[in-house]
Amino acid sequence: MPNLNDILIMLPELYLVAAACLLLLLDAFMKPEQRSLLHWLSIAVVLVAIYLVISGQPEQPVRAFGGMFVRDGVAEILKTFALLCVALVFVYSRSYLADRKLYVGEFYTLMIFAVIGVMLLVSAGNLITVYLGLELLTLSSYALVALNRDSKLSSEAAVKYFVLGALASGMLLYGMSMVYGATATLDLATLHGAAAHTGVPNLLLFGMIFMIIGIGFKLGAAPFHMWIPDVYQGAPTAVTIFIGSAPKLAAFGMAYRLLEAGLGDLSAHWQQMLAALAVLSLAIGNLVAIVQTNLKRLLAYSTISHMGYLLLGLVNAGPEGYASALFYAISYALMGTAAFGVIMALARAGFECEEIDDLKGLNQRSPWMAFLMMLVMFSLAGVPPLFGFFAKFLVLQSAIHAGMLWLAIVGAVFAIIGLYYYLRVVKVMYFDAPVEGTEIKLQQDPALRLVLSLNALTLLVLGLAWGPLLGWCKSVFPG
Amino acid sequence: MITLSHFIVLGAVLFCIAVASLFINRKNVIVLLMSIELMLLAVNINFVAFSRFLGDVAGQVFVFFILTVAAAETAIGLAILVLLFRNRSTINIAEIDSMKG
Amino acid sequence: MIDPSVFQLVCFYAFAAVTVVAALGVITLRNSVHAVLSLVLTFFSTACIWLLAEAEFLAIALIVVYVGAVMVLFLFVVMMLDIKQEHLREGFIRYLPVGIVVAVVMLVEMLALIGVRTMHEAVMGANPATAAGLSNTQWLGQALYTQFLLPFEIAALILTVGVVAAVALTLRHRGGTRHQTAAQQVAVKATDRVRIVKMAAERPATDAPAQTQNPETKP
Amino acid sequence: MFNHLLSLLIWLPIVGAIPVLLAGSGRPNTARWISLLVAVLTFVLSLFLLTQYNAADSSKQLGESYLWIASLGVHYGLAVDGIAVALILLTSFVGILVIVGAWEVIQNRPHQYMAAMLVLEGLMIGVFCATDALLFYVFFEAMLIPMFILIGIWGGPRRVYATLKFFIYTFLGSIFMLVGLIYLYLKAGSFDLATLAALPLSMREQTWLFFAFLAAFAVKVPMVPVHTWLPDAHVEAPTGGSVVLAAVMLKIGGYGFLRFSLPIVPDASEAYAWVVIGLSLIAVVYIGYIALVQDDMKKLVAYSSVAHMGFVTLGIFIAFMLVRGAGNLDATKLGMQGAMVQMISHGFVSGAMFSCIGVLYDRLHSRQIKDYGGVINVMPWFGFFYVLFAMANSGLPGTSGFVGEFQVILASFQANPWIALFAAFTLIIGAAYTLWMVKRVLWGEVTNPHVAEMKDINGREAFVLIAFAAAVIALGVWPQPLIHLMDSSVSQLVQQLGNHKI
Amino acid sequence: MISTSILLVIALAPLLGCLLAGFLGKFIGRAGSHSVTILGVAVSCALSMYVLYQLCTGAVPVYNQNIYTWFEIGKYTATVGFLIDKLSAMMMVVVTFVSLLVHIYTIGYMAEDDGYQRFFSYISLFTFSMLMLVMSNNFMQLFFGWEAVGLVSYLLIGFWFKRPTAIFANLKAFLVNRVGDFGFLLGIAAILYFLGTLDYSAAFANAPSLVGKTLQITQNHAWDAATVIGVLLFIGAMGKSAQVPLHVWLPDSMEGPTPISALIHAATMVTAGIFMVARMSPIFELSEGALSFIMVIGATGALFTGLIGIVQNDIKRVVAYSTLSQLGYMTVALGVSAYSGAVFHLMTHAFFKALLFLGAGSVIIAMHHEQDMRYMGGLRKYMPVTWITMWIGSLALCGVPFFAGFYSKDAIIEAVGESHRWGAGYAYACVLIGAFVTALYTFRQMYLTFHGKERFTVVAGHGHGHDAHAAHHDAHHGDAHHDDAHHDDHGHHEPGVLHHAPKESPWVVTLPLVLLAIPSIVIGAIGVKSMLFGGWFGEAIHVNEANDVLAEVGHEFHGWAAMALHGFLQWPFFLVLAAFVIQTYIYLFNPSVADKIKSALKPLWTVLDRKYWVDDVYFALFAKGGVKLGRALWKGGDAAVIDGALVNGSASLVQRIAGGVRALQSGYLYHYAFAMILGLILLLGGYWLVGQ
Repeated sequence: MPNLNDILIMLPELYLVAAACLLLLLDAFMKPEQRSLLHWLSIAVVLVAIYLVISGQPEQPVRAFGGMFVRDGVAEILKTFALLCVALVFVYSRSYLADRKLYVGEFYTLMIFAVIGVMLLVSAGNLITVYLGLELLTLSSYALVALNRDSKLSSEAAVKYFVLGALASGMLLYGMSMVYGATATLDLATLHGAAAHTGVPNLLLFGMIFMIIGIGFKLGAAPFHMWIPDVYQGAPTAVTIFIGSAPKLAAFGMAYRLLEAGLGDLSAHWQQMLAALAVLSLAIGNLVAIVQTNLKRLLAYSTISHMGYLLLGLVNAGPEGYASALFYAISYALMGTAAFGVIMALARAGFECEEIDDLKGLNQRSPWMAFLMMLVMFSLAGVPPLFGFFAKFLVLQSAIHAGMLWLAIVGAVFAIIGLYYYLRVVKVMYFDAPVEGTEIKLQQDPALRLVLSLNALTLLVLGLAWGPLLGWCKSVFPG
Repeated sequence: MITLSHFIVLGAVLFCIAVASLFINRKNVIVLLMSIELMLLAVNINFVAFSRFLGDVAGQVFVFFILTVAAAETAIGLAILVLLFRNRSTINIAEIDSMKG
Repeated sequence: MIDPSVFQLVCFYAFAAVTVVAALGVITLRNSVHAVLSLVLTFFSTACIWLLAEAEFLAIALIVVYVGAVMVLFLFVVMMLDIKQEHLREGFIRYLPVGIVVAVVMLVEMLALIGVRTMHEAVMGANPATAAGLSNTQWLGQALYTQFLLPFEIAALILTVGVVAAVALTLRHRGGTRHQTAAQQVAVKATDRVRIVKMAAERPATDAPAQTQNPETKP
Repeated sequence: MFNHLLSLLIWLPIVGAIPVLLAGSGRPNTARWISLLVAVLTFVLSLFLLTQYNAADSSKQLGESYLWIASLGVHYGLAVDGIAVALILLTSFVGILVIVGAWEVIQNRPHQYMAAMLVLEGLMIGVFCATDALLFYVFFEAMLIPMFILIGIWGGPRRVYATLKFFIYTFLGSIFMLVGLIYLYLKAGSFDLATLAALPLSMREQTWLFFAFLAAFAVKVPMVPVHTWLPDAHVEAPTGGSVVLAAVMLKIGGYGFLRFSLPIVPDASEAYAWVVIGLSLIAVVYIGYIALVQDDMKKLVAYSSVAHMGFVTLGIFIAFMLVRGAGNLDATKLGMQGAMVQMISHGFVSGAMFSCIGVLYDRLHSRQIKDYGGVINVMPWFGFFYVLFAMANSGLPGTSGFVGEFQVILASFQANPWIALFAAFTLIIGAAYTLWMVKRVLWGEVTNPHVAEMKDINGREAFVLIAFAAAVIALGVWPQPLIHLMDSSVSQLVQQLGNHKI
Repeated sequence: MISTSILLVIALAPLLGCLLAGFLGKFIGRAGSHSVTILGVAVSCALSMYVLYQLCTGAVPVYNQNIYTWFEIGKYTATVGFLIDKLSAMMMVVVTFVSLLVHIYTIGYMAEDDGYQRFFSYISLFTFSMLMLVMSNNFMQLFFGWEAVGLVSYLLIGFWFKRPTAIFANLKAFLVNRVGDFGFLLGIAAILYFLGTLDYSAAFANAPSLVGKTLQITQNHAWDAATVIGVLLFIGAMGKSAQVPLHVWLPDSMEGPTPISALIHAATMVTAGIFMVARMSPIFELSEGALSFIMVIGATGALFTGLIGIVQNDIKRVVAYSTLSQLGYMTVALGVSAYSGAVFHLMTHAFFKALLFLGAGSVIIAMHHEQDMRYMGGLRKYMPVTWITMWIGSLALCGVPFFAGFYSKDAIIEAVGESHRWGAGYAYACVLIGAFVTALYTFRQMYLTFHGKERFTVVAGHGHGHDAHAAHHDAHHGDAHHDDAHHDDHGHHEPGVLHHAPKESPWVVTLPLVLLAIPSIVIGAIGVKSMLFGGWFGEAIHVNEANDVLAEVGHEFHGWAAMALHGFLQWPFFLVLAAFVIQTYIYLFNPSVADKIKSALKPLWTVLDRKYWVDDVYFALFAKGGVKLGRALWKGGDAAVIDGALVNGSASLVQRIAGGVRALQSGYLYHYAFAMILGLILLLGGYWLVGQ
């Protein structure tokens, strides 16, 4: 039976649930003019949650609710950064939402519900928790994508996201049912033991394949990536920024829980499959990004390629590989928030700033924003000394370490192709003259500008001092 | 004698029907939503069968949750569908392609 | 006497056939309403199969939740959207072969990999609930409220999200309708309602009434 | 403070770029003066470095090492040997000149230009100091960013094509090196260059690594056939960009060969030295002919850079034929020293040539040879410098251009007379393309009325050219101090070459 | 002991003068410029003479010291230092003396030129470079001087940089010289390879070790080391000393001002090759093959370039071809191991050829920069000093006994006659006929210039236009190097029309003529005994016993007067006499014969006039061919293959692929779902087929 200890272990999540419900109520009884209170309160709620996560970090992995919930280092890191991403999203999106009449309480509540989903997912100790956490996250995301109710693109994106997401969940569930059938358990820890000496590996592997599809979908790895470009483009940027950050961390957590915590003994089998997905993602993501003209879409394809790199870390299937993949996921989340943050900082009512050409001559109009965006682009491209480079470096290293030199070379080759489109963005900002008659006006929100600057500069700072973060990532995967 | 394979085959068949439906139906989003329900049903059949044959309660509990989630999911899905219809006056899949490439 | 196991088998085949046919109906019927009804039939027959597997609670829940709630919602939406039916199945025949090929290939792969043959050996044993001296519902309930308490709570959360999302997406404050705003009602002050107007002794100018109108108190 | 001399050298210009940027476009003069101050300080520091460096000691000196990434054992490790000191001096020297050279020439956002230059300078110094392969790689790649910006913003009409080509080309080469480095790291458990040099490797491994390194450095040097980014980059780059590119950046390729290819994969380097030697000779002859027919002055000098850098790679790689084939350590050193001197000298000469072309460009806004003619009539002082640098470019004794080529030819004759024969061909073709350009630009009657209006160099330009000229002549007349500075380091390197790894 | 300081002053004084005149020319003015440079060269000259005097008196040993180390790498060192023995001392004197006179002469010659200071700066720089070359004690410094004189030559040929012909000629001169230097540098590399040092004394001491050494050329083919070194070094000499087939630059170099032609392209620089071979005699002596090569090349040059001189109309060009021919003589002498003979001829030639050039320059001044002899004639009465001194030079050139040229030239001819080296017969024939040819063009030149009718008209009127001269040259193209009429400094409006009568040049011009005329007469008689036969050079020149043809010749030497008297009975004199008679008849008594002969021998005339088409072939082959090749490589290699196919090709390929992949993202939900399902099927199938 659950006891107080279980509740203490889950304190951050429970706290957030309570806070989310309170915010929901508050929103209902508040005047629209007082919404900024809600805004700041939401940020405060998230920040407190970060504090709770970090402060309550256990020495050893602990389990609650009969193993349904695991609180360990991996979960802590992922939660910390997922919450951080949400806080960043809140800060960035205020004026964006206000300009588009999306400044509603549901945005905040749904976002918090989504992040609770993330937290549950990455802490899952049972297939059921994995599924429920995932659904909590995705259901909230569907709604968020469709939040701009009068936008044709938003609803189109939501439909696509929803149908494909449900399909992926169906496949994941199908896989889970097979794994359950093969091992007679839903508990991941038990599963890990059972997988080792099960008599029907076929059934298990069959289930595993379906589960990989679920993971692949959540990551956005090709060929399960098709939703990403459309959703990134169609969703309001304030939502895109979220979808591009915290759920990626969740997807990593999910992959880790299912593949390592659950099916770690089958790594020889899933390594090959992930490698195939990685190659495909690298190829499709990088190639198609080249021909994009829409910035959000470009970043979407860039995400796909980045997930390919993340998979390079996962194929290692060892503690170092997981650490590098985790590191990669974090780096990507930070880069993604910064990139979309810049877009939101430049967008205003009636102007989304989502075409690449909208950035023309940015350096002449707003050198600082151009500089920040440049940092982000070079980081995404993996040019040292920016954060993104070291993330790439680590995943390449773990791929080579796993004996997949060819995979690392493929990764390297596509990094070159990828470089081109990031450089194109820099080119547009720095080398092109601004289009006459258009105007780029920065959002005047000081919090946005400050936090965005910090976010982008972090990419540089972490590029110079990425050791502690790597140390942290490594420490949570005992060898 | 009903054996496990009966259930599993049934589940597989339903699953494949649902999958096939996803790209045979090029016009109606509602059918897609229903296909997904079919897919979930296939999963549920599996779980129930495994639960029964393994003598383990977890499978059935999982089905319970799947049903619950599916209900919520359907609510959101239909809400999105309504939105789509309001915005574009169609639910024809072949017409919702403003984003591509 | 019919062997109960054979009877079960016959029943299974019968229900399975209905399930499959109804499922095919779902994806092939031209009329969306018919498709929904066909889906209802699928659920019904599946519920019966579950009864064969002695999962009574879930069988009932399937009907209550799905047929009672979800399918009604479907029907409601289908009818509300008023879709032109004739266009909705165009190209169906064209893509049918591909669909069949894909479905068959997948089915073959799945069945081959699942190892149906080995499962054929697995015979339905004693009902674990009965073995524990419980009804299926009790058996399930005990697990649900002890071992699976956390998922249960999460499911509640998901339902909440479903409600919030559905409301956020579809609720419209259409112009012209009158409704209450709780927040406004709570936050109302006396000065919002009553305004003391000092009237000049003489008759005001012609445009004065417009000036006195308070936009905030307007419904 | 001086315990961290190398760090100071690296970070002073980089950090110095911040106030320059902050000065903003509103106060361009403040930005200029700050950047000049920073550049001069850096140069002074590098002179101080020279005094601190003990040339008699062959080991790496003034080392700093801090654990950078504890969990990987990656160090922030800096140390210099004679070769590095020489190149650092070159870098900081050129650093001042490009700032001065750009003074009023760059009117469009000068603060950004200056800042990019300073950052670039710091990063380049970092490359020469790094003793950790990862740190090296970081500096090596990071350099691309400011250069990318420099060419892209302040470049010519096709700047975007050129700068993208430059960036992607270089990145293409180096990413394979990264893969190679990671492989080495996994084998050795460290990125420390000395550890990697001591790591035994099979021939197969060495071969792969050799080509990975070759890919990176051949692009940077650049060697035929991966040189085509250079003419484009040079043509489109602003004068300062061209100067830095030619004077310092290309050297990093040669430096990389010394630090990576030779010590880490000596056996493969020996086995495939013929590839590099062959490409170097092709660079001399083939590129010489191509340079001959260029219509654009910058392109011509760019191609001539490729040809001259051929001597660097040649000097480095004949080492194997000499040290292992003939067992002639001194000849090996001669070739190696020749390569080093050639690097430094080419830094001065090409920098000077590009500065000269910049002077012309600023007046006429054309780099086409045909637009000029008879420039000497209106710009006699400029003509003096132009001829001087042209002569240095064609390797006239008494100028720095001669020393390295002379040594490399002498050494390569010892390896194989045929190599020397092809290398010496530069004497003819080098003079042909350079002086033909001089003829068409400088001599003759003024035919273009715009040329007739050109003013002779002003004080600022004179400063830059005089500084280059002084360096070119000083090095040409008395190269021994430079050679002495690098001598023990080169000896050390040559000693290492003899050690087989298999 | 020769003082190092003196040597440094000798070398650096001209350099100082050069720097002052060059950089401060504006401040110190014209007079200041020529004063400092002349002072510098004068100091240099005086000290050189002092050094030579010291050496001659035997008061001091040979000086061989390093000044500073240029580089030191392991056992290889390159230094800057001086080796002063009689050979180099003699060269120093010749160089500084001629240079000094040229400096003085220039005051008059360049009086009206804008580039006055620049000119002085250049010639001083030249003096410095040449001194560095001759004083060097090692190969590196030799190469430095070698190239430095080339640089100055380049600058001076192109001194009038507005003239297309001049800037064509200077580029050509530099490049042809570079071809020679190419060989020379390889020769130095070979020396370092075989002898392990760049130092003269060490290399020469070690030279015998070359015997038997070979250089592997191909797998199973090897060349004799000494021959390889010898030939390579001599290729350098061929460039600098304008030997066939690298002679083409020298006639064109006449584009430079006349003082330069005298100093650089007659007296000193072009003889650097001769000096170098003589200096390297210990090495050359080891290779019969190399010496034969040298001899044949020299002999060919001696005869065939002389022939061209016969048909030239430009007064300077005649002298230029004569120089080529005389350089051929010196080279032949080298080829037969008569190094002292070569050096002796070098010295005498320096005086009389400088005299001839300066005299020609004097004529050119008088003719207002008309150089075409067809518009001259009868000038002797206008400019007697020039006339007489030119005759002295001419007679010396022809080798008329008692004149300086006789002693050196006759010795060479005799030495060749004595030689038994392979090809010596051919060489002997060449030099003998060459003597006749020399006389032919020399007398033709003298008659056309100073004797016969005046073929110019004097039209008094407006002064000659300095500024308009350029227009005339615009029609010239870069390759107009075989243009008949070459013009010095200033152009003119119409050929043969002067604006005022010619008159004798000022004293600054005539003084050098006189000062040069004296040694042109006496230096042969003074030097012949010691320099040719007396072993005056001592250790500086090394000749193997077996090769010592001069010693053979020396057996019949009984003093300078006897030699001269004996000379009147020799074939060379008869040939000169014959030429004298022929030319006197043609040009003094029956000028129309010249044209008749010309038309009668039209093909031969054409061959000579076109200079055997060597220039045309070179230009087509190397200049145009090089440009064509370069363009082909550029467009075909860099632009088409590397950039076009590989770089941009792969970029556009990626773009195309990207466009294709992009089409997969059709926007249709069922395609998206299909992709997922396809992925599932492939994963399942892949596992089914492979995984199990």
